[in-house]
Amino acid sequence: MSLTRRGFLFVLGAGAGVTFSPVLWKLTDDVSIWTQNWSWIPRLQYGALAKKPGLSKAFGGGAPVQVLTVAGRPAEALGNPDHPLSQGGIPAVAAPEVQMLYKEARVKGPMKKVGDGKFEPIAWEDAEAMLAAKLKEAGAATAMITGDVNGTTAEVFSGLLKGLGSSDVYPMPCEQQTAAKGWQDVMGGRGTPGFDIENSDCILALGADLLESWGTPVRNAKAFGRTRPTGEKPGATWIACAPLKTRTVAVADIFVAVPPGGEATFALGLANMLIAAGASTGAADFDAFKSLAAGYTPAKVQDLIGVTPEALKKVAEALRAAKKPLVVPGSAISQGGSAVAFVAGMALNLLLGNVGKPGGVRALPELPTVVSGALSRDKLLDNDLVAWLSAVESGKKAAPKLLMVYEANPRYALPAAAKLGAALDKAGFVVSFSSFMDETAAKADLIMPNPLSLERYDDLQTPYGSGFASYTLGTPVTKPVANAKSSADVLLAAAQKVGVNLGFSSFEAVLEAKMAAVEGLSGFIAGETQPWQAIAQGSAPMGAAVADGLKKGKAWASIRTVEQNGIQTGAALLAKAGFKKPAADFPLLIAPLFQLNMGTPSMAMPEYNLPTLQESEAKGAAMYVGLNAATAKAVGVSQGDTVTVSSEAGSFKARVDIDESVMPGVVAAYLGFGHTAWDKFAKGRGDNVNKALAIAEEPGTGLSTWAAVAVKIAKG
Amino acid sequence: MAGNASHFKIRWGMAIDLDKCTGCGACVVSCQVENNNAPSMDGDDKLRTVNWLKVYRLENGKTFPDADVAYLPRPCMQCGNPSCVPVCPVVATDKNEEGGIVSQVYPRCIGCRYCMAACPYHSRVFNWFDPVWPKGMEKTLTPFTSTRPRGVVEKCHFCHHRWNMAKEKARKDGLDPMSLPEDAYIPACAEVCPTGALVFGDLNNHDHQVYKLAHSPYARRLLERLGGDPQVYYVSRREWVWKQLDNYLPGEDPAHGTKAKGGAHG
Amino acid sequence: MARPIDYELFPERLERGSFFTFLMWLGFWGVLFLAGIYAAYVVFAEGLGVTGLNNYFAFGLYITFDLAVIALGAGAFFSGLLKYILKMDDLKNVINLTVIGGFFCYSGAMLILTMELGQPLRSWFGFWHPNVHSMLTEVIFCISCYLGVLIIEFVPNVLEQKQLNRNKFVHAFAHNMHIFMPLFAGLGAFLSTFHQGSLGGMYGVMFARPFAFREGFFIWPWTFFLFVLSAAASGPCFSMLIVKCVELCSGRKMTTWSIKTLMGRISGTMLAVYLFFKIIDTYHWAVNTLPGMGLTFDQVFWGVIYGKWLLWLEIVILGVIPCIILLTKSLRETPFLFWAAAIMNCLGISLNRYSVTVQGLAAPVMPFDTWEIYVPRWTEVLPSIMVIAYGVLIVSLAYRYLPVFPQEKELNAKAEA
Amino acid sequence: MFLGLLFGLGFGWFVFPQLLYSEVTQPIPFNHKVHVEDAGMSCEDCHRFRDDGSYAGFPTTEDCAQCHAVATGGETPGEKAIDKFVTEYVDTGKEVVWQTYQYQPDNVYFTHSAHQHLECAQCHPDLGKSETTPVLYRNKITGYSKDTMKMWQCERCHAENGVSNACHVCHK
Repeated sequence: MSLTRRGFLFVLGAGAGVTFSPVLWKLTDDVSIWTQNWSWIPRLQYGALAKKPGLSKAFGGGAPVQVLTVAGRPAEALGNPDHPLSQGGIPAVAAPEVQMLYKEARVKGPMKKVGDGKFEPIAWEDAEAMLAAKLKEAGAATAMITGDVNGTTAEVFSGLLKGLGSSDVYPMPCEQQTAAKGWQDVMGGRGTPGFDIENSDCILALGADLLESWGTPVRNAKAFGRTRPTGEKPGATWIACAPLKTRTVAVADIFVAVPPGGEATFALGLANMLIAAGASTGAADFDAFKSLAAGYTPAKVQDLIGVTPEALKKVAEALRAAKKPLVVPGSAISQGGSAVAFVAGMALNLLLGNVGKPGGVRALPELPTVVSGALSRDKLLDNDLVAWLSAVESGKKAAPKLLMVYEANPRYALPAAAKLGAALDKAGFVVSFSSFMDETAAKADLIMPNPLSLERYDDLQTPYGSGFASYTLGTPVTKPVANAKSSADVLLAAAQKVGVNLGFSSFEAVLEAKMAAVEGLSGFIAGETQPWQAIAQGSAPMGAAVADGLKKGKAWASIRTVEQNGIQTGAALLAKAGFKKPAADFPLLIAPLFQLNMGTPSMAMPEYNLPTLQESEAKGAAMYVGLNAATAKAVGVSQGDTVTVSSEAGSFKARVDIDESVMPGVVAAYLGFGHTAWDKFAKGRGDNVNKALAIAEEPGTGLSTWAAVAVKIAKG
Repeated sequence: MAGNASHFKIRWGMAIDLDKCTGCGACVVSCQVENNNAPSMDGDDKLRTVNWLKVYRLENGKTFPDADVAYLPRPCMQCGNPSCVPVCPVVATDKNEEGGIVSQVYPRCIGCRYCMAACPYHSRVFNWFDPVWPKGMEKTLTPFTSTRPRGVVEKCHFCHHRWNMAKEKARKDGLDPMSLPEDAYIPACAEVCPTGALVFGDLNNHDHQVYKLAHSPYARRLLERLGGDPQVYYVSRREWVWKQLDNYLPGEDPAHGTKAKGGAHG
Repeated sequence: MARPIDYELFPERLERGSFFTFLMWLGFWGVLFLAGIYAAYVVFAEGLGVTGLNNYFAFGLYITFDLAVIALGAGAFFSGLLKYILKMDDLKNVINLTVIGGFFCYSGAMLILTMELGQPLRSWFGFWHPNVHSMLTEVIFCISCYLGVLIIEFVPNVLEQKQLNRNKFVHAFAHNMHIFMPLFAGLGAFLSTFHQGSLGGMYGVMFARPFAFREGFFIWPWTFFLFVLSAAASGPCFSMLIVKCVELCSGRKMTTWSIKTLMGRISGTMLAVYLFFKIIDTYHWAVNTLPGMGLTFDQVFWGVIYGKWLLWLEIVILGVIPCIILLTKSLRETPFLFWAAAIMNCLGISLNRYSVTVQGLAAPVMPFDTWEIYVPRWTEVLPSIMVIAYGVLIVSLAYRYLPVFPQEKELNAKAEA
Repeated sequence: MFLGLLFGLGFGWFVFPQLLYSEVTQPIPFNHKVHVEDAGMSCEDCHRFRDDGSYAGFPTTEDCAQCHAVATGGETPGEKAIDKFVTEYVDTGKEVVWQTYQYQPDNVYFTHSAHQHLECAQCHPDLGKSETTPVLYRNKITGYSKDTMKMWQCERCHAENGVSNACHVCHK
């Protein structure tokens, strides 16, 4: 007992002693400090900060960036202030570009398929040998799909295929194809139409989601921002016609609700008013155009597409009152657009007399090709991937024995996915150069991952929509963090193996040649003078150290335009135009939306973009389609209902969001959801709208379009 | 109640042009990247997201064709009379006399979330779980904002590290760090905005654009009549947008009437 | 009848049920208690993301439950106040029980509070880095100190345990502590008044939350005083409900009906005072405070889940009606009505705590913001049950082994004879 | 009981601190004296401000390699240290993880540029003339150095000098 007692007292004393020592207090403090620096939460890394120029190709129009590096390690993509296509701005899809280096879906190294959906890593050597063997074997039956028409990489691809005796090199569907078809083939124009938005004082976006995803959206947005100093009187009138209040419309001064496919009708209605007010053009077919337009009386326009005569008049007046009005025709989703609508819009530009003038349409020259045997960009754009795949699917054309896919995800991003997917299934051997495990890579036979745009040499030639020609070099900001190899280099090496001489052994050398070629043209490094300023002044600074400027991430720009000779209004084609109201079996028109925060045809929505989603757009597994209350009532659905939207081509599921900004008879749907590959962040969110985009061959041009797709909507 | 911050030498503030914001989301993404917010599966759930800047879609409530929409980016309002600061039991957050930014010390925060309850803007968010970056992505962390563990509140602080960096640069260049040129310090969101809808500067500096915008007849503040004295101004020429910025009784007119404090000081 | 094996531990000359039954009883509640401990472990290990709380509902079931038990636990301070300070000597018959009730309510609330914190290991910052402007600081200080007081008040009762009390030192110590009880009762009353008030003040000061905000007197919003009054109104009733539960479970009488109705009358009086001010406050808020913020009374209610019926239920059904019953002699003397009123009173005050917490946060302030619905998850429900189980365990043990009820022997003498 | 008290006090004041801290040495023994006196270098040659006004703290491997690019092959402790640096860091392109006695965690923002008017040794150990580097005592729980300045020290000096103690002045 006494021992216990003594022990007890000892413990009591020890307790008192410890209490009067720092132990408890120090531990309490240290434990709380421990919670402030938990070892399982990453620490920051420090070092000298620097900004390195980079070129993001997360988006087709390209996004010149400056990458913030910490001790040489890239940390953050910001806009490139000097670059005329960025001016410090950045699109939402490119903002997490640095983080995408480590995206979970990244393909870590070359892989070959060993079973359905199963891959096995292989060495680059083996992969390259396999590719060379397949190229030899396939020869002229080789085909290639590229998602990048603005890079010189396309020259490498078309040069190689030509050497193999194949002409099957296809761009993913893009706005520029519609423009080239309309401008060059129909109107007899030369060069690529560019739009000098910066210098215009009245811009009519005819279907194009100008400030979000059309052409050069950041440049467009910057031009928009400049014309309206906050809190002051706007310096330009922005008019937008679309089937709903898109992001562009949300800030436009005048909104005209025009149903998908109604743009040409609307444009001809405007032409009617402008001609009545005395507008004219020297085009050879003006008389035909005039008599065509005479038929599009305000009453008829209202009858066809529901635009009131007052709305029409308001727009016509705004265009007439402007000193430098500009019409920008385009597809809301920057692909599958109607050439007829494009021509109708451009005819308005002819009537407004702005072609070749500051603030108007400027026909831009192409940059010279450097790879021997390569197709020019215009020629490349002539190749209609959707038409070709449709023919392959129906057996009218032979399936390729070897199909290579670069910076593209045709399994996901093509319209009528079921039908075109079947065509892709027919390809003998599919090589994907994708950096990510996208839907196409997941079904490919061989994946040879390309480095991301911040890890590789690349370039950007005048993206479509820009009002000036430009060239931007993309230099790597970091070494590839995955075992990736530049696809252009891989194919240049493969070309040598199969005996095709492209004149270069590395893509860097191709770009050196390109820069040399650009240096030979009249142009300047943009920065102190921006191209639109030069256009307004009518004179550009003399070219200085071009290559040096390009390597510093600046843009070479040129204000040169292509002389036009005998441009026409395209009246003959327009005569075939006519807005067709949807029939009873598919009573609604779908208005697909392309918003850059939701990803692009080649890039699934980055995880960092999830917080940019509105609850009316998508949340969790659900994706919403927008209808106004009257339309919803007519088709018997209400807020939150799960519905199936279907067309002739296929269907997708979504939930209903009552959005009163959507015009009657239209259902708005966002592209970018419904991924089945990639990673947990992209997978299982919503459904793929592309599945329901039915393809139509446009009368008069033969172009594949999906600009006015009729759908029906049903619960469940 | 309002205006106790007006005597600060510098009062950083923002003017957001709602007639220019297209809701593209670039600001939201750049904010997270700059400030080391981990990507999360809950990112699209406003109830659980941990990002600081949210873009709201405003609707005027009318039916087609009169329906109108606008987008409203909501950073922290950096209130002059913040509702969140006095409630913090452990002084983990304060209204800084230097610059007027409502900033926070994450390691001091005990995670009681009283500040979140007090803030009507939902500017404050909570780390419901530990942040997890996909493997390797932690190598892209910036050195600007410490990583936060689960259980603490965080909020927009106008990228104040950029101010610190601008001050360092000024000292190096022999300039006055408390009198910076207008564009020497702007937050990431304002920097990357494609339309330039976000204008940043010192509300007390008559030469700064933001000062002029705050005094524009088109400027309003969000929930101004609650007396928080926000340092973020919203500029719009649309009257229905003004109506969305504060609560009005039937018959009250946002064009006149209750607009008491906006631009009255400075 | 065979004596239970723990007979020697029983309070002097009192009968208790079989030890086995008692163990089963403890086991049942022990399991519930442990389930709550498991939930606490999950919350601490994973983070508060496993609860139903979110950015809109920064506070939820945890805080609602805390506020409710703290209000109900107020029986301790209020009875102490009446007995020791205002010398209502009759209350000596239930004072031990009110102290035990207060003790388990407050210590249980502390358990939940640590879970509610995102960083419990930093909870001491509340003392080390206090923000004197925050009502929550006051709450942290007063609750902690008051829990200390409650422990001090509870200790003599524990020391009176038959076996312990044999020790001379313990006996003397316990006796001496009794002498100081009025001092602690006063201190407790002061502390408790303050933190009950501060808990209300926490909500009232949120000037950017129209549903919760109240104008006030000096630095205290009216909710400060309303919370004090409502706690005083519900505490005695809750104490009586515990007594009733003990009686029902043990089948023995613990105190006289007159003591119970006395407590009921005290509750009813306080409830009347509370409701008088609460109704004025609600009216003033609806017609002056809210419109000043540009809102109407209608706008701060929504749908069924946040409908006005909650307010009417709280004030009329669970407020005015029990108040009338408790203050009307004939109604009060009807046991069924008396107990119904006691339950309604407690429910009404708990509902008040729920509304001010959950609905206060649900009511959107930005015109374009939305109402959201809060659904607590198991990680919040289990710890709440844990506190109830904890309370049952404490009361059961106290009842079995401590001399809690001075009248028990006398009241049950006849039955035993 | 008294024995127990002594024991408790002894443990708390003497044993506990030894358990709490681990001893860390610099990855390369560094001799400041040689660099300053023999090589005639100034402190700022290595511990300098960058052009953007930020403080570089320790020199990079590249900086050191300007003088120490090749191994000496010598046998003196100094030469061995140099060779360790060259073979392990210069040749492999790695950065030396120098240990900071005044270590501060990520959540602290400290700018040397605003504290230039103070003497370095007011906060840092004065190593300019020493031939060795002291042992760093690292707290096993927090990872902080024993010399890590506490918040109250920063705050007190700021308060005394009329400098803001706003959160963002020192925290990020």
